[in-house]
Amino acid sequence: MHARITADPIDPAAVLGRVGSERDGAALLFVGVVRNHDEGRAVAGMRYDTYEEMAADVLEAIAREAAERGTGADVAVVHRYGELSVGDVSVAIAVASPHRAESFDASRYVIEEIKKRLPVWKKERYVGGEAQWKDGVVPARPVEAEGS
Amino acid sequence: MHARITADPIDPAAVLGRVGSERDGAALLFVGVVRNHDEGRAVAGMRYDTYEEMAADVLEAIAREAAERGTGADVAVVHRYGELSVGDVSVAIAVASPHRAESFDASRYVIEEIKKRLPVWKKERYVGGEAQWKDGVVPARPVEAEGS
Amino acid sequence: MTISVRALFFAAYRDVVGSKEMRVDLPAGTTVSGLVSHLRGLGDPYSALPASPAIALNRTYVGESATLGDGDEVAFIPPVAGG
Amino acid sequence: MTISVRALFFAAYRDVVGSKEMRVDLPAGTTVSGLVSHLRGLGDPYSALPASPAIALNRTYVGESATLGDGDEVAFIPPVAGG
Repeated sequence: MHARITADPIDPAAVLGRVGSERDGAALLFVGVVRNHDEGRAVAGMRYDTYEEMAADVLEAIAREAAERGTGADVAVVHRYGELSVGDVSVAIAVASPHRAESFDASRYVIEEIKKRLPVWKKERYVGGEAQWKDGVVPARPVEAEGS
Repeated sequence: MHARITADPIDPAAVLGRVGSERDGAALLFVGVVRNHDEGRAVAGMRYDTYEEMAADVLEAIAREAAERGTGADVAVVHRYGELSVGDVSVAIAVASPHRAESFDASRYVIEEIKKRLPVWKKERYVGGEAQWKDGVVPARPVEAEGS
Repeated sequence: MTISVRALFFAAYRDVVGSKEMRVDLPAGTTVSGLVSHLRGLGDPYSALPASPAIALNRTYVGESATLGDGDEVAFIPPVAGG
Repeated sequence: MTISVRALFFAAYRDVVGSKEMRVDLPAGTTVSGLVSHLRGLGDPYSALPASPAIALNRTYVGESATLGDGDEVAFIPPVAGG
Protein backbone atom coordinates (compact mmCIF):
# COMPACT_ATOMS: atom_id res chain seq x y z
CA MET A 1 0.00 0.00 0.00
CA HIS A 2 1.21 3.45 -0.89
CA ALA A 3 -0.46 6.85 -0.41
CA ARG A 4 1.13 10.22 -0.99
CA ILE A 5 0.14 13.83 -1.43
CA THR A 6 2.73 15.83 -3.32
CA ALA A 7 3.49 19.06 -5.16
CA ASP A 8 5.59 17.12 -7.70
CA PRO A 9 4.26 16.04 -11.11
CA ILE A 10 2.73 12.55 -11.05
CA ASP A 11 4.00 9.75 -13.28
CA PRO A 12 0.97 7.42 -13.63
CA ALA A 13 3.06 4.52 -14.98
CA ALA A 14 5.24 4.67 -11.87
CA VAL A 15 2.15 4.54 -9.66
CA LEU A 16 0.91 1.49 -11.60
CA GLY A 17 4.36 -0.05 -11.16
CA ARG A 18 3.88 0.02 -7.37
CA VAL A 19 1.11 -2.58 -7.39
CA GLY A 20 0.77 -6.16 -8.52
CA SER A 21 2.31 -9.53 -7.86
CA GLU A 22 2.17 -12.94 -9.50
CA ARG A 23 -1.08 -13.71 -7.70
CA ASP A 24 -2.82 -10.78 -9.43
CA GLY A 25 -4.76 -11.24 -12.66
CA ALA A 26 -5.99 -7.68 -12.93
CA ALA A 27 -4.57 -4.19 -12.51
CA LEU A 28 -6.41 -0.92 -12.93
CA LEU A 29 -4.96 2.58 -13.20
CA PHE A 30 -7.20 5.61 -12.79
CA VAL A 31 -5.80 8.97 -13.86
CA GLY A 32 -7.50 12.28 -13.07
CA VAL A 33 -6.50 15.09 -15.39
CA VAL A 34 -7.24 18.83 -15.48
CA ARG A 35 -9.63 19.26 -18.40
CA ASN A 36 -10.14 22.30 -20.58
CA HIS A 37 -13.78 22.87 -19.71
CA ASP A 38 -16.12 22.78 -16.74
CA GLU A 39 -19.84 23.34 -16.73
CA GLY A 40 -19.63 25.05 -20.08
CA ARG A 41 -16.71 27.36 -19.27
CA ALA A 42 -13.26 27.23 -20.89
CA VAL A 43 -10.69 26.33 -18.23
CA ALA A 44 -7.05 27.43 -18.35
CA GLY A 45 -5.82 25.68 -15.23
CA MET A 46 -6.49 24.73 -11.66
CA ARG A 47 -4.91 25.49 -8.32
CA TYR A 48 -5.15 22.69 -5.78
CA ASP A 49 -4.84 23.73 -2.15
CA THR A 50 -4.63 21.17 0.63
CA TYR A 51 -4.35 20.70 4.37
CA GLU A 52 -1.31 18.61 3.70
CA GLU A 53 -0.74 16.85 7.03
CA MET A 54 -4.36 15.80 7.34
CA ALA A 55 -4.66 14.92 3.64
CA ALA A 56 -1.75 12.51 3.97
CA ASP A 57 -3.56 10.75 6.84
CA VAL A 58 -6.92 10.68 5.06
CA LEU A 59 -5.43 9.41 1.80
CA GLU A 60 -3.69 6.62 3.65
CA ALA A 61 -6.90 5.69 5.45
CA ILE A 62 -8.79 5.59 2.15
CA ALA A 63 -6.13 3.39 0.54
CA ARG A 64 -6.19 1.04 3.53
CA GLU A 65 -9.98 0.80 3.47
CA ALA A 66 -9.91 0.09 -0.28
CA ALA A 67 -7.27 -2.60 0.18
CA GLU A 68 -9.36 -4.30 2.83
CA ARG A 69 -12.57 -4.44 0.83
CA GLY A 70 -13.62 -7.77 -0.67
CA THR A 71 -10.87 -10.34 -0.82
CA GLY A 72 -8.09 -7.81 -0.78
CA ALA A 73 -6.33 -5.60 -3.27
CA ASP A 74 -2.98 -3.89 -3.58
CA VAL A 75 -3.47 -0.10 -3.70
CA ALA A 76 -1.26 2.89 -4.54
CA VAL A 77 -2.56 6.45 -4.73
CA VAL A 78 -0.84 9.78 -5.33
CA HIS A 79 -2.65 13.13 -5.24
CA ARG A 80 -1.08 16.36 -6.38
CA TYR A 81 -1.48 19.93 -5.17
CA GLY A 82 -0.26 23.32 -6.40
CA GLU A 83 -0.72 25.05 -9.75
CA LEU A 84 -1.80 22.68 -12.53
CA SER A 85 -2.37 23.30 -16.21
CA VAL A 86 -4.83 21.63 -18.58
CA GLY A 87 -3.61 18.07 -19.18
CA ASP A 88 -1.71 17.81 -15.89
CA VAL A 89 -2.41 14.75 -13.76
CA SER A 90 -4.10 15.60 -10.45
CA VAL A 91 -4.47 12.08 -9.10
CA ALA A 92 -3.37 8.54 -10.00
CA ILE A 93 -4.83 5.44 -8.39
CA ALA A 94 -3.41 1.99 -9.11
CA VAL A 95 -4.99 -1.22 -7.88
CA ALA A 96 -4.11 -4.87 -8.45
CA SER A 97 -6.06 -7.94 -7.37
CA PRO A 98 -6.47 -11.61 -8.24
CA HIS A 99 -9.78 -10.95 -10.07
CA ARG A 100 -11.00 -7.89 -11.94
CA ALA A 101 -14.11 -7.13 -9.88
CA GLU A 102 -12.05 -6.26 -6.80
CA SER A 103 -9.84 -3.91 -8.80
CA PHE A 104 -12.80 -2.01 -10.22
CA ASP A 105 -14.44 -1.87 -6.81
CA ALA A 106 -11.32 -0.67 -4.98
CA SER A 107 -10.40 1.90 -7.63
CA ARG A 108 -13.88 3.39 -7.63
CA TYR A 109 -13.91 3.41 -3.83
CA VAL A 110 -10.68 5.40 -3.67
CA ILE A 111 -11.74 8.11 -6.10
CA GLU A 112 -15.24 8.45 -4.59
CA GLU A 113 -13.86 8.72 -1.05
CA ILE A 114 -11.28 11.27 -2.20
CA LYS A 115 -14.15 13.40 -3.50
CA LYS A 116 -16.04 13.01 -0.23
CA ARG A 117 -13.40 13.62 2.40
CA LEU A 118 -9.88 14.44 1.22
CA PRO A 119 -9.10 17.99 2.44
CA VAL A 120 -8.26 19.38 -0.98
CA TRP A 121 -9.83 22.37 -2.73
CA LYS A 122 -9.54 23.59 -6.27
CA LYS A 123 -9.64 27.06 -7.66
CA GLU A 124 -10.49 27.00 -11.33
CA ARG A 125 -8.82 29.57 -13.58
CA TYR A 126 -10.91 30.34 -16.64
CA VAL A 127 -9.71 31.44 -20.02
CA GLY A 128 -10.02 35.23 -19.71
CA GLY A 129 -8.54 35.46 -16.23
CA GLU A 130 -11.36 34.97 -13.74
CA ALA A 131 -10.93 32.33 -11.05
CA GLN A 132 -13.18 30.70 -8.49
CA TRP A 133 -13.30 27.93 -5.94
CA LYS A 134 -15.07 24.91 -7.30
CA ASP A 135 -18.15 23.74 -5.44
CA GLY A 136 -17.31 20.84 -3.21
CA VAL A 137 -18.74 18.20 -0.95
CA VAL A 138 -19.31 18.70 2.78
CA PRO A 139 -17.41 15.89 4.52
CA ALA A 140 -19.60 13.67 6.67
CA ARG A 141 -19.31 14.22 10.40
CA PRO A 142 -18.70 11.31 12.69
CA VAL A 143 -21.92 10.25 14.41
CA GLU A 144 -21.97 11.68 17.93
CA ALA A 145 -23.01 9.75 20.98
CA GLU A 146 -26.42 10.72 22.42
CA GLY A 147 -26.09 13.49 25.01
CA SER A 148 -22.35 13.87 24.60
CA MET B 1 -10.87 4.25 -31.22
CA HIS B 2 -8.35 1.45 -31.53
CA ALA B 3 -8.83 -2.32 -31.33
CA ARG B 4 -6.25 -4.96 -32.10
CA ILE B 5 -5.62 -8.63 -31.52
CA THR B 6 -1.96 -9.51 -31.66
CA ALA B 7 0.67 -12.11 -30.92
CA ASP B 8 3.12 -9.39 -29.84
CA PRO B 9 3.70 -8.43 -26.21
CA ILE B 10 1.43 -5.62 -25.03
CA ASP B 11 2.78 -2.34 -23.64
CA PRO B 12 -0.05 -1.05 -21.40
CA ALA B 13 1.41 2.48 -21.21
CA ALA B 14 1.34 2.69 -25.01
CA VAL B 15 -2.31 1.63 -25.03
CA LEU B 16 -3.09 4.33 -22.45
CA GLY B 17 -1.21 6.80 -24.61
CA ARG B 18 -3.71 6.19 -27.42
CA VAL B 19 -6.62 7.80 -25.58
CA GLY B 20 -7.36 11.18 -24.10
CA SER B 21 -7.58 14.79 -25.14
CA GLU B 22 -7.85 18.14 -23.40
CA ARG B 23 -11.59 17.67 -22.94
CA ASP B 24 -11.00 14.53 -20.83
CA GLY B 25 -10.77 14.68 -17.05
CA ALA B 26 -10.44 10.95 -16.49
CA ALA B 27 -8.51 8.07 -17.99
CA LEU B 28 -8.66 4.43 -16.94
CA LEU B 29 -6.30 1.62 -17.89
CA PHE B 30 -7.29 -1.98 -17.25
CA VAL B 31 -4.57 -4.61 -17.53
CA GLY B 32 -5.27 -8.35 -17.53
CA VAL B 33 -2.31 -10.46 -16.49
CA VAL B 34 -1.65 -14.21 -16.37
CA ARG B 35 -1.67 -15.06 -12.68
CA ASN B 36 0.13 -17.86 -10.91
CA HIS B 37 -2.95 -19.65 -9.58
CA ASP B 38 -6.43 -20.60 -10.68
CA GLU B 39 -9.09 -22.30 -8.61
CA GLY B 40 -6.48 -23.50 -6.17
CA ARG B 41 -4.01 -24.83 -8.72
CA ALA B 42 -0.51 -23.47 -9.36
CA VAL B 43 -0.36 -22.11 -12.90
CA ALA B 44 2.83 -21.99 -15.00
CA GLY B 45 1.40 -20.26 -18.05
CA MET B 46 -1.44 -19.93 -20.49
CA ARG B 47 -1.89 -20.52 -24.20
CA TYR B 48 -4.40 -18.20 -25.84
CA ASP B 49 -5.91 -19.46 -29.09
CA THR B 50 -8.11 -17.27 -31.23
CA TYR B 51 -10.18 -17.13 -34.38
CA GLU B 52 -8.16 -14.12 -35.35
CA GLU B 53 -10.17 -12.62 -38.21
CA MET B 54 -13.43 -12.80 -36.31
CA ALA B 55 -11.83 -11.69 -33.04
CA ALA B 56 -10.55 -8.52 -34.73
CA ASP B 57 -14.11 -7.72 -35.85
CA VAL B 58 -15.67 -8.52 -32.47
CA LEU B 59 -13.07 -6.52 -30.55
CA GLU B 60 -13.67 -3.51 -32.76
CA ALA B 61 -17.44 -3.83 -32.32
CA ILE B 62 -17.02 -3.99 -28.53
CA ALA B 63 -14.77 -0.91 -28.53
CA ARG B 64 -17.25 0.98 -30.68
CA GLU B 65 -20.17 0.03 -28.45
CA ALA B 66 -18.21 1.11 -25.37
CA ALA B 67 -17.29 4.43 -26.97
CA GLU B 68 -20.93 5.12 -27.77
CA ARG B 69 -22.26 4.45 -24.28
CA GLY B 70 -23.25 7.41 -22.12
CA THR B 71 -21.89 10.70 -23.31
CA GLY B 72 -19.01 9.19 -25.20
CA ALA B 73 -15.57 7.89 -24.39
CA ASP B 74 -12.31 7.37 -26.23
CA VAL B 75 -11.43 3.64 -26.23
CA ALA B 76 -8.33 1.59 -27.10
CA VAL B 77 -8.10 -2.16 -26.55
CA VAL B 78 -5.41 -4.70 -27.38
CA HIS B 79 -5.79 -8.44 -26.75
CA ARG B 80 -2.94 -10.88 -27.05
CA TYR B 81 -2.81 -14.51 -28.15
CA GLY B 82 -0.13 -17.19 -28.19
CA GLU B 83 1.97 -18.63 -25.36
CA LEU B 84 1.99 -16.44 -22.26
CA SER B 85 3.85 -16.84 -18.98
CA VAL B 86 2.84 -15.78 -15.50
CA GLY B 87 2.98 -11.97 -15.35
CA ASP B 88 2.46 -11.48 -19.09
CA VAL B 89 -0.24 -9.03 -20.12
CA SER B 90 -3.16 -10.69 -21.94
CA VAL B 91 -5.30 -7.62 -22.48
CA ALA B 92 -5.06 -3.85 -22.01
CA ILE B 93 -8.05 -1.53 -22.17
CA ALA B 94 -7.65 2.24 -22.06
CA VAL B 95 -10.55 4.66 -21.83
CA ALA B 96 -10.70 8.44 -21.49
CA SER B 97 -13.77 10.61 -20.96
CA PRO B 98 -14.72 14.05 -19.64
CA HIS B 99 -15.97 12.58 -16.33
CA ARG B 100 -14.89 9.49 -14.41
CA ALA B 101 -18.19 7.60 -14.40
CA GLU B 102 -18.10 7.10 -18.17
CA SER B 103 -14.55 5.78 -18.06
CA PHE B 104 -15.40 3.20 -15.39
CA ASP B 105 -18.54 2.21 -17.26
CA ALA B 106 -16.85 1.87 -20.65
CA SER B 107 -13.83 -0.01 -19.26
CA ARG B 108 -16.01 -2.49 -17.44
CA TYR B 109 -18.19 -2.91 -20.51
CA VAL B 110 -15.20 -3.80 -22.70
CA ILE B 111 -13.78 -6.44 -20.37
CA GLU B 112 -17.18 -8.01 -19.63
CA GLU B 113 -18.07 -8.20 -23.34
CA ILE B 114 -14.66 -9.69 -24.13
CA LYS B 115 -15.43 -12.45 -21.65
CA LYS B 116 -18.86 -13.03 -23.19
CA ARG B 117 -18.15 -13.05 -26.90
CA LEU B 118 -14.55 -12.59 -28.02
CA PRO B 119 -13.55 -15.83 -29.82
CA VAL B 120 -10.52 -16.54 -27.67
CA TRP B 121 -9.80 -19.66 -25.63
CA LYS B 122 -7.17 -20.37 -23.04
CA LYS B 123 -5.36 -23.54 -22.19
CA GLU B 124 -3.93 -23.38 -18.72
CA ARG B 125 -0.57 -25.04 -18.09
CA TYR B 126 -0.17 -26.10 -14.48
CA VAL B 127 3.01 -26.41 -12.52
CA GLY B 128 3.79 -30.13 -12.96
CA GLY B 129 3.00 -30.24 -16.67
CA GLU B 130 -0.72 -30.93 -17.03
CA ALA B 131 -2.75 -28.57 -19.21
CA GLN B 132 -6.44 -27.99 -19.84
CA TRP B 133 -8.84 -25.67 -21.58
CA LYS B 134 -10.37 -23.24 -19.17
CA ASP B 135 -14.14 -23.29 -18.82
CA GLY B 136 -15.69 -20.53 -20.84
CA VAL B 137 -18.89 -18.70 -21.59
CA VAL B 138 -21.29 -19.75 -24.35
CA PRO B 139 -21.71 -16.67 -26.57
CA ALA B 140 -25.31 -15.48 -26.85
CA ARG B 141 -27.01 -16.28 -30.12
CA PRO B 142 -28.78 -13.59 -32.03
CA VAL B 143 -32.53 -13.78 -31.50
CA GLU B 144 -34.09 -15.52 -34.51
CA ALA B 145 -37.19 -14.29 -36.25
CA GLU B 146 -40.30 -16.41 -35.66
CA GLY B 147 -40.60 -19.17 -38.24
CA SER B 148 -37.39 -18.27 -40.04
CA MET C 1 -27.74 -28.30 -56.33
CA THR C 2 -24.84 -28.63 -53.93
CA ILE C 3 -22.98 -26.04 -51.90
CA SER C 4 -19.55 -26.29 -50.37
CA VAL C 5 -18.67 -24.72 -47.01
CA ARG C 6 -15.54 -24.51 -44.88
CA ALA C 7 -16.07 -25.76 -41.35
CA LEU C 8 -13.55 -24.38 -38.83
CA PHE C 9 -12.81 -25.91 -35.45
CA PHE C 10 -11.17 -24.11 -32.54
CA ALA C 11 -9.68 -24.96 -29.17
CA ALA C 12 -11.45 -27.92 -27.52
CA TYR C 13 -13.45 -28.65 -30.70
CA ARG C 14 -10.24 -28.80 -32.70
CA ASP C 15 -8.91 -31.31 -30.18
CA VAL C 16 -12.11 -33.38 -30.61
CA VAL C 17 -12.10 -33.35 -34.40
CA GLY C 18 -8.34 -33.55 -34.84
CA SER C 19 -8.21 -30.88 -37.53
CA LYS C 20 -8.69 -27.15 -37.79
CA GLU C 21 -10.69 -27.06 -40.97
CA MET C 22 -12.65 -29.26 -43.34
CA ARG C 23 -14.57 -28.79 -46.52
CA VAL C 24 -18.16 -30.04 -46.44
CA ASP C 25 -20.49 -30.48 -49.43
CA LEU C 26 -24.17 -30.09 -48.61
CA PRO C 27 -27.50 -29.73 -50.39
CA ALA C 28 -28.45 -26.11 -51.10
CA GLY C 29 -30.70 -24.76 -48.35
CA THR C 30 -28.93 -26.61 -45.55
CA THR C 31 -29.10 -24.73 -42.25
CA VAL C 32 -26.53 -24.45 -39.49
CA SER C 33 -28.28 -27.19 -37.55
CA GLY C 34 -28.36 -29.31 -40.68
CA LEU C 35 -24.58 -29.02 -41.00
CA VAL C 36 -24.08 -29.92 -37.35
CA SER C 37 -26.34 -33.00 -37.72
CA HIS C 38 -24.54 -34.00 -40.90
CA LEU C 39 -21.14 -33.85 -39.20
CA ARG C 40 -22.29 -35.69 -36.08
CA GLY C 41 -23.76 -38.36 -38.35
CA LEU C 42 -20.30 -39.05 -39.82
CA GLY C 43 -19.42 -40.96 -36.65
CA ASP C 44 -16.21 -40.81 -34.66
CA PRO C 45 -14.70 -38.25 -34.02
CA TYR C 46 -17.44 -35.90 -35.27
CA SER C 47 -20.15 -37.54 -33.21
CA ALA C 48 -18.34 -36.13 -30.16
CA LEU C 49 -19.18 -32.55 -31.23
CA PRO C 50 -22.03 -31.03 -29.22
CA ALA C 51 -25.52 -31.16 -30.76
CA SER C 52 -25.97 -27.43 -30.44
CA PRO C 53 -22.64 -25.56 -30.49
CA ALA C 54 -22.25 -21.81 -30.87
CA ILE C 55 -21.65 -21.08 -34.55
CA ALA C 56 -20.22 -18.11 -36.39
CA LEU C 57 -21.22 -17.81 -40.03
CA ASN C 58 -18.76 -15.70 -41.99
CA ARG C 59 -17.41 -14.37 -38.66
CA THR C 60 -20.74 -13.42 -37.12
CA TYR C 61 -22.62 -15.39 -34.47
CA VAL C 62 -25.82 -16.89 -35.91
CA GLY C 63 -28.71 -19.03 -34.73
CA GLU C 64 -29.23 -22.65 -35.69
CA SER C 65 -31.78 -21.87 -38.38
CA ALA C 66 -29.45 -19.68 -40.46
CA THR C 67 -29.17 -20.97 -44.02
CA LEU C 68 -25.75 -21.73 -45.46
CA GLY C 69 -24.52 -20.55 -48.85
CA ASP C 70 -21.77 -21.72 -51.17
CA GLY C 71 -18.31 -20.69 -49.94
CA ASP C 72 -19.48 -19.87 -46.41
CA GLU C 73 -17.08 -20.04 -43.47
CA VAL C 74 -18.78 -21.87 -40.62
CA ALA C 75 -16.88 -21.76 -37.32
CA PHE C 76 -17.60 -24.05 -34.38
CA ILE C 77 -17.07 -21.82 -31.34
CA PRO C 78 -16.43 -23.50 -27.97
CA PRO C 79 -17.35 -21.50 -24.87
CA VAL C 80 -15.10 -18.43 -25.05
CA ALA C 81 -12.56 -17.43 -22.40
CA GLY C 82 -10.86 -14.19 -23.34
CA GLY C 83 -9.46 -11.49 -21.11
CA MET D 1 -8.65 27.96 33.45
CA THR D 2 -7.89 28.91 29.87
CA ILE D 3 -6.81 26.86 26.88
CA SER D 4 -5.17 28.00 23.71
CA VAL D 5 -5.92 26.47 20.31
CA ARG D 6 -4.70 27.02 16.75
CA ALA D 7 -7.52 27.70 14.30
CA LEU D 8 -6.62 26.93 10.67
CA PHE D 9 -8.47 28.28 7.64
CA PHE D 10 -8.31 26.81 4.14
CA ALA D 11 -9.36 27.76 0.62
CA ALA D 12 -12.58 29.82 0.60
CA TYR D 13 -12.52 30.19 4.40
CA ARG D 14 -8.98 31.53 4.22
CA ASP D 15 -10.20 34.09 1.68
CA VAL D 16 -13.02 35.07 4.08
CA VAL D 17 -10.83 35.42 7.15
CA GLY D 18 -7.79 36.84 5.40
CA SER D 19 -5.33 34.63 7.23
CA LYS D 20 -4.38 30.97 7.34
CA GLU D 21 -4.04 30.58 11.07
CA MET D 22 -4.87 32.27 14.34
CA ARG D 23 -4.36 31.56 18.00
CA VAL D 24 -7.52 31.60 20.09
CA ASP D 25 -7.71 31.59 23.89
CA LEU D 26 -10.85 29.98 25.29
CA PRO D 27 -12.24 28.76 28.63
CA ALA D 28 -11.44 25.12 29.37
CA GLY D 29 -14.32 22.87 28.26
CA THR D 30 -15.14 24.89 25.16
CA THR D 31 -16.58 22.73 22.37
CA VAL D 32 -16.12 23.01 18.62
CA SER D 33 -19.41 24.84 18.31
CA GLY D 34 -18.33 27.14 21.15
CA LEU D 35 -15.21 28.07 19.21
CA VAL D 36 -17.20 28.73 16.05
CA SER D 37 -19.65 30.97 17.97
CA HIS D 38 -16.78 32.77 19.63
CA LEU D 39 -15.10 33.55 16.30
CA ARG D 40 -18.33 34.61 14.60
CA GLY D 41 -18.97 36.90 17.55
CA LEU D 42 -15.73 38.77 16.87
CA GLY D 43 -17.46 40.53 13.97
CA ASP D 44 -16.12 41.20 10.50
CA PRO D 45 -14.55 39.22 8.86
CA TYR D 46 -15.18 36.25 11.19
CA SER D 47 -18.93 36.73 11.21
CA ALA D 48 -18.86 35.65 7.56
CA LEU D 49 -17.76 32.12 8.52
CA PRO D 50 -20.62 29.61 8.35
CA ALA D 51 -22.41 28.78 11.59
CA SER D 52 -21.80 25.09 11.21
CA PRO D 53 -18.67 24.39 9.17
CA ALA D 54 -16.97 20.99 8.88
CA ILE D 55 -14.20 20.86 11.46
CA ALA D 56 -11.13 18.68 11.82
CA LEU D 57 -9.71 18.46 15.34
CA ASN D 58 -6.08 17.43 15.31
CA ARG D 59 -6.53 16.26 11.69
CA THR D 60 -9.65 14.16 12.24
CA TYR D 61 -13.20 15.17 11.35
CA VAL D 62 -15.28 15.73 14.49
CA GLY D 63 -18.81 16.73 15.40
CA GLU D 64 -19.77 20.09 16.88
CA SER D 65 -19.93 18.84 20.42
CA ALA D 66 -16.29 17.68 20.57
CA THR D 67 -14.44 19.34 23.45
CA LEU D 68 -11.26 21.27 22.76
CA GLY D 69 -8.02 20.89 24.70
CA ASP D 70 -4.99 23.08 25.15
CA GLY D 71 -2.76 23.05 22.05
CA ASP D 72 -5.38 21.57 19.75
CA GLU D 73 -5.28 22.19 16.02
CA VAL D 74 -8.79 23.10 14.84
CA ALA D 75 -9.20 23.28 11.07
CA PHE D 76 -12.14 24.93 9.32
CA ILE D 77 -12.78 22.69 6.31
CA PRO D 78 -14.73 24.14 3.37
CA PRO D 79 -16.58 21.66 1.15
CA VAL D 80 -13.81 19.47 -0.31
CA ALA D 81 -13.09 19.06 -4.01
CA GLY D 82 -10.25 16.61 -4.53
CA GLY D 83 -9.63 14.29 -7.46
